[in-house]
Amino acid sequence: MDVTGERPKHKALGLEDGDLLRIYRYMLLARRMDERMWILNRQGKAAFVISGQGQEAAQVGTVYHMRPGKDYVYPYYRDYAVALALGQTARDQFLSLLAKKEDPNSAGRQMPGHFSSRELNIVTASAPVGVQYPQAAGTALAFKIRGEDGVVLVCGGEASTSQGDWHEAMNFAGIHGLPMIFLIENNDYAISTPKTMQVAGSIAGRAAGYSFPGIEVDGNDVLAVYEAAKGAFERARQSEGPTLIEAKTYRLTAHSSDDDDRRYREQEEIEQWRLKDPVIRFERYLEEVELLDPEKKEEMAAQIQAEVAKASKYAEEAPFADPEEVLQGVYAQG
Amino acid sequence: MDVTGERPKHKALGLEDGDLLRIYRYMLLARRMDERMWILNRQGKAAFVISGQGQEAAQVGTVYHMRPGKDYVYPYYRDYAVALALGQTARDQFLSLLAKKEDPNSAGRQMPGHFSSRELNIVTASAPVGVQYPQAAGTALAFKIRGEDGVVLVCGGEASTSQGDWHEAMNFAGIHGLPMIFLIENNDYAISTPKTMQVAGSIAGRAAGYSFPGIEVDGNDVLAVYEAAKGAFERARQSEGPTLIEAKTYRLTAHSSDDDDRRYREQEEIEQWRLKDPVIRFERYLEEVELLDPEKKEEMAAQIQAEVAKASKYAEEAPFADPEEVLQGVYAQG
Amino acid sequence: MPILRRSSKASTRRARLTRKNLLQAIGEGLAEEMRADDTVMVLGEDVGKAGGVFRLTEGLMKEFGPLRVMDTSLAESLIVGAAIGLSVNGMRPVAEIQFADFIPPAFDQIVSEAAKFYYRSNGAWNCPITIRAPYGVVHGGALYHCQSVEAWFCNTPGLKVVAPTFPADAKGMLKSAIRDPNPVLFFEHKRTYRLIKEDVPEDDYAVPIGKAKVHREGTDLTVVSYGLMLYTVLQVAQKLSEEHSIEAEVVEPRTLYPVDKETILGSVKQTGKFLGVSEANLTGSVSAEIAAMVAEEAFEWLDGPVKRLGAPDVPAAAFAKPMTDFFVPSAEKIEATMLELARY
Amino acid sequence: MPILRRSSKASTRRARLTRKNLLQAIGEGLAEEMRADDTVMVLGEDVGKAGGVFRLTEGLMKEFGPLRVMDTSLAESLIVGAAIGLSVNGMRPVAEIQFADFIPPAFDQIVSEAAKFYYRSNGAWNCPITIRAPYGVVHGGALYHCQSVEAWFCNTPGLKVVAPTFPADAKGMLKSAIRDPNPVLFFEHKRTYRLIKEDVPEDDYAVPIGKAKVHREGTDLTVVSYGLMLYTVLQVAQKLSEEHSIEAEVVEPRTLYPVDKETILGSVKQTGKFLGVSEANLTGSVSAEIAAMVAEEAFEWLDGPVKRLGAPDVPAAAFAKPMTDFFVPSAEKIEATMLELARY
Ligand SMILES: Cc1ncc(C[n+]2csc(CCOP(=O)(O)OP(=O)(O)O)c2C)c(N)n1
Ligand SMILES: Cc1ncc(C[n+]2csc(CCOP(=O)(O)OP(=O)(O)O)c2C)c(N)n1
Ligand SMILES: [Mg+2]
Ligand SMILES: [Mg+2]
Repeated sequence: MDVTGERPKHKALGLEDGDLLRIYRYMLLARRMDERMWILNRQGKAAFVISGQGQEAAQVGTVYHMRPGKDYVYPYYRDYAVALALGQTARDQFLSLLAKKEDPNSAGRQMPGHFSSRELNIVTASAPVGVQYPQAAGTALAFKIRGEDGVVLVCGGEASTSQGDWHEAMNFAGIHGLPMIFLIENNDYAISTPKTMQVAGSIAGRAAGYSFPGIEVDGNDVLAVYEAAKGAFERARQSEGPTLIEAKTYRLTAHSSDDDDRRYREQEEIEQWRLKDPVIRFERYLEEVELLDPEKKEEMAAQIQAEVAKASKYAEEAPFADPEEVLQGVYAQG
Repeated sequence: MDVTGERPKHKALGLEDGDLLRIYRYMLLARRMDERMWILNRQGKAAFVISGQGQEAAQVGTVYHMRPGKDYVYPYYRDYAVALALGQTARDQFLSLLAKKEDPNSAGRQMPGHFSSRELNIVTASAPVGVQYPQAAGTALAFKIRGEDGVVLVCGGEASTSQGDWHEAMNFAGIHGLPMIFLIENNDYAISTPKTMQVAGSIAGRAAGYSFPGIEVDGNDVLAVYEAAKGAFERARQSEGPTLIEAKTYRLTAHSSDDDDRRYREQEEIEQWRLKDPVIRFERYLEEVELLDPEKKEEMAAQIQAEVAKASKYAEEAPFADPEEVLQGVYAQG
Repeated sequence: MPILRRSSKASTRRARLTRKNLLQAIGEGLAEEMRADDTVMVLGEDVGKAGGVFRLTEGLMKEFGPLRVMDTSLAESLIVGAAIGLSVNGMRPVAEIQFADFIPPAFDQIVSEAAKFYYRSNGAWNCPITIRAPYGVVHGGALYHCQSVEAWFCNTPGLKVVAPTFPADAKGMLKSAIRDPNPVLFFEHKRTYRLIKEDVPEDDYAVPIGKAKVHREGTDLTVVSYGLMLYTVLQVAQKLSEEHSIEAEVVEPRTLYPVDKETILGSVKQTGKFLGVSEANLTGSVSAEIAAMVAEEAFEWLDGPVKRLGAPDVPAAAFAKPMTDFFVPSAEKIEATMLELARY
Repeated sequence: MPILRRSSKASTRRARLTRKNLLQAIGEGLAEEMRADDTVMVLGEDVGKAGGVFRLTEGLMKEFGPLRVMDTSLAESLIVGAAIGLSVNGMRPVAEIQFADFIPPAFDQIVSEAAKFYYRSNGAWNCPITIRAPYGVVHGGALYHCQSVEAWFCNTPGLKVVAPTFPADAKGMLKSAIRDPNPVLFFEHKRTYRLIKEDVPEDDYAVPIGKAKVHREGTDLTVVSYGLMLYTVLQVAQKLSEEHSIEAEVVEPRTLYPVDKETILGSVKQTGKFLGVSEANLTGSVSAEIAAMVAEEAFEWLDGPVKRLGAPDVPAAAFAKPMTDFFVPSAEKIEATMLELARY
């Protein structure tokens, strides 16, 4: 993410200074909120945490192209920064984390990270890995049938590509040239299983076999992701078909609060990846292009810290749904 | 299939004259038997026919490399020539066609074309399209675990690659370098659905995405198929991993006796493909290399005709299983 | 072939009637819904140019084009998953699974996804899809073109499972299914496609999901059945009436999940006897739930054991005709059981 | 926590006993079978280096290497399909599905394939595989880590479905499952992994598939239950005995399909009352089949309606603890129902 040539990279990509600060804000908010989730877990307040740390660049770099409420997204359980960049709040996520009635994703029914918003076209996310892909293809097909220029983004980890559903959707998207983007956040692990035991060959390399482009991108470089996604969204909006983006990144935390990753990976490996932390890398870029100085950084950090603290407090104090509400809403009426 | 260079192609491939005549015999037997099945259907004797016509070269060219009873095969419902080349007989197939008790595949339980032989390591075939692939991967894995040099051949139509199971097995085979061969008999149609609506991109081209070779071969040229399969079997036996072979061919009959293909394809298209009939093409090759003259041809035709007639008659006269046998053999004992 | 049926009040009110078989009635219902609502569409294997392997969707692609009548790739999970995705983006898809035996690849999309969208999102998202699937024994169908798989889906809250038997009901219930905001599995007994004919209203009507139908009133026993078996049961009931003056009340659930308890219990409370007949493997079939429900909630009214008839617990019908015929509960067996129960 | 159980004759004969929880007992059974038979192997997600998400397979990869204890890719259909293929080529695979909720992608391989290999090949091929799957409600598990999915598989001839509750049974039944020439689905209630402890024999033994177990004899009613609910039922039965002198006979099916009719019918014929209790969604659950069977075959012995308790018909337990607790049948509710039925 060097500032090369005559003008800084982001200008070449058509990003204004304000965009950069917004992007930074989403990434930082996601990170700080995520860290707070683990604290709540250690305090015994949150039963379960699943984390997006390390994947903020891949997420924000892609989703920044979306028109919330028009385009559709099928996120997966690490996509906190996707949800935030689309318009959900930190408070929403804490409400979900603590399974409170006000949780907009599911009113305390689903685990945290299972995003849902009708207004923002975030389609209710699931736990079974891979099921989102055929659904996303269907949603994209609806746009094509009606001749609209909507785009569907569908996200998953590298292990989700091992499921048949991924392939069936890739094939269908290729056949019909659907306006959709497959974002694979390849973070090297599926719980304990390393990518060498998960993926034969290259994920990005597979797109060619379905007759559409596959792009491998440094998933820790938010501008590189933004650039890859830019082309993909343009293609989709111009009815040129799907694109696969494989964002190479790393899962900085354990799989979840139930997991002890010392069983299967070395501390050293994690430390190496911490040096490529996407939030810190983007900070450095912002400093280089003089959009961030120590003062401004401090100010934003404080702002976000306050926002996170307030959101967390709100959620902690919010009530649970009544136990009997577990019985409600099985069938839609009308 | 030209006789080019100094010596005829088959010599270069290490095939003796006897091999060629055996190969021809399997192909011709499969064809004549198949034609007879349709006659039995029109006579009201066979309730259902599913056919391998047009795919004999793809089948025999591949399976001729196998060691029956050592290597395993997962055939699909058009693989009559596979079964015959491995050691099943025309009588076996007619018994199956007419659902007789003696049917070695299933004793009248399954539809014809659902091959099974414990002795020949033909694993009991199924109707749901695509299920054979993960199973074949497991069978290949057993060879790898035990350090044996067995090879597994798994076959399917081009539409079977649309199922998630195909992909899951391709990925697993790639990860573990399994000794197996995926033979895709791409005959342009899945019932009425043309390959353009079935397959995005190239099937053979997809293998690279799983880190192993994919070969596209003229499926109507038995020597070309033999050659492609030769390399594949050698790789497998030398623990060098899987190979995908896409044999481009054509379904010369309707999908089955229940299908009327005039609804979805032109007679002219079929006629064009008849010109490339793999049996006739191989006959021409045999004539060129002077292994077949009109007399010999006549003789073999008569032999096969007699064999088919006898087998058919035997099966027609064979008894059904007792109706109550439908109740037997649900659970294995011991 | 035509058999006696009580004409319901609703159908006497209807104006123009045309004789139709089950296949025609369903195909027509589909076409009418597509004409009335641009968002209704069909997707599945061979549904387009070929008009489906049973020719139920014949003509639809011509009328509505290849996007609203889409030949999909051979991938059932994709078919149902895409239907879900279409439905959340404004469409009302009717997905066809070529044979019910081939639903399993789509099982996850049906039970984990479609059934749970509404509940898990606390009502934000719903999933108005219809999944049509031909089921049941047909000669020559063998193990994988004959199964009755409905029980797989009758333990999954959020789903609706229907299996109408007669043409007019089927047409009206297909319309209800398409208009329903929930996922509906729509089972059609393939052997009855051309076998069962009746007068079907020409004008627009809908038959509600969730209501059973009393085909024949009686006092001696209640028989609950659907599909080809219902057809046989009605013939046997007529025979028992004529030959033995035994009057069976015959109830068709029409909706298998959630089932219309009220109608079934009401009937059993009058007759005191219950027999469930279906073509599914007996153990663990839908008849089990209905029988258990009856034995729990109408226990005091029962004058005999709850009885069930079904296929034996072997994988499925065979390719050989004699074995297939042995597999399906026969009219003789049904008659004997009804007689025995009535006389209990 | 430890609860009263009749020690069976078999276990009194056994020599060395060690106190184990369910997780340990199953893990040990697996390791012993692997030591005794080179063809026994394990495959699944995270079963190797990590020893499984519940740590049940901990240590196995170290002992048996990465081929016999294989971390697979995330693909349940592949896992079961590969197990099938391994089994026809001389291996005895034990496939792990990380959570029973994630069986659906493998549904086809289980019900269409493994269950039908033997039958469809007229006995030429069989499919000796074991599929382990943790099921049942656990706090924090929410919709997709809590389901009781056993009913999906109890209408499929060719399969065996077992769900032992107590450590000694589980160990012995796992051995039977691995040695069985048929496919066996092996359900383990995840909430009881560390909750239930008992003395487990150290020496080699097997507990047969297909036999129910009477945990407690009684004369007033028969309760059939399994998993965490059985644990609760046994506690309630003890309480009812002490406080009301009501003696419940408590039967654990252990094998859910095909079920041990004889033991259950024998019990109900003595007590005249039947209650089925499980954690599954009530409608269409395994209790339906058992209740229907009882109401059919022990009708004359029944002194009251067959009763069932289960989870309400909503998709699954929630993430929020209060909702989850409301979802699972409570001890109070079980007690009230048992009392009511005993006094009927
Ligand atoms: C069908 C299915 N099988 C298993 C699981 C259990 N599980 C949850 S996450 C996970 C690993 C996913 O890895 P990946 O797709 O790489 O995403 P990551 O967690 O690394 O972001 C597994 C095995 C599941 N949720 N769904
Ligand atoms: C899972 C499943 N879905 C649908 C079918 C019905 N069906 C049988 S064959 C077939 C087409 C298969 O096409 P292809 O794989 O190209 O093989 P071909 O018949 O052309 O040789 C279909 C849709 C099936 N058998 N299994
Ligand atoms: Mg990952
Ligand atoms: Mg084909």
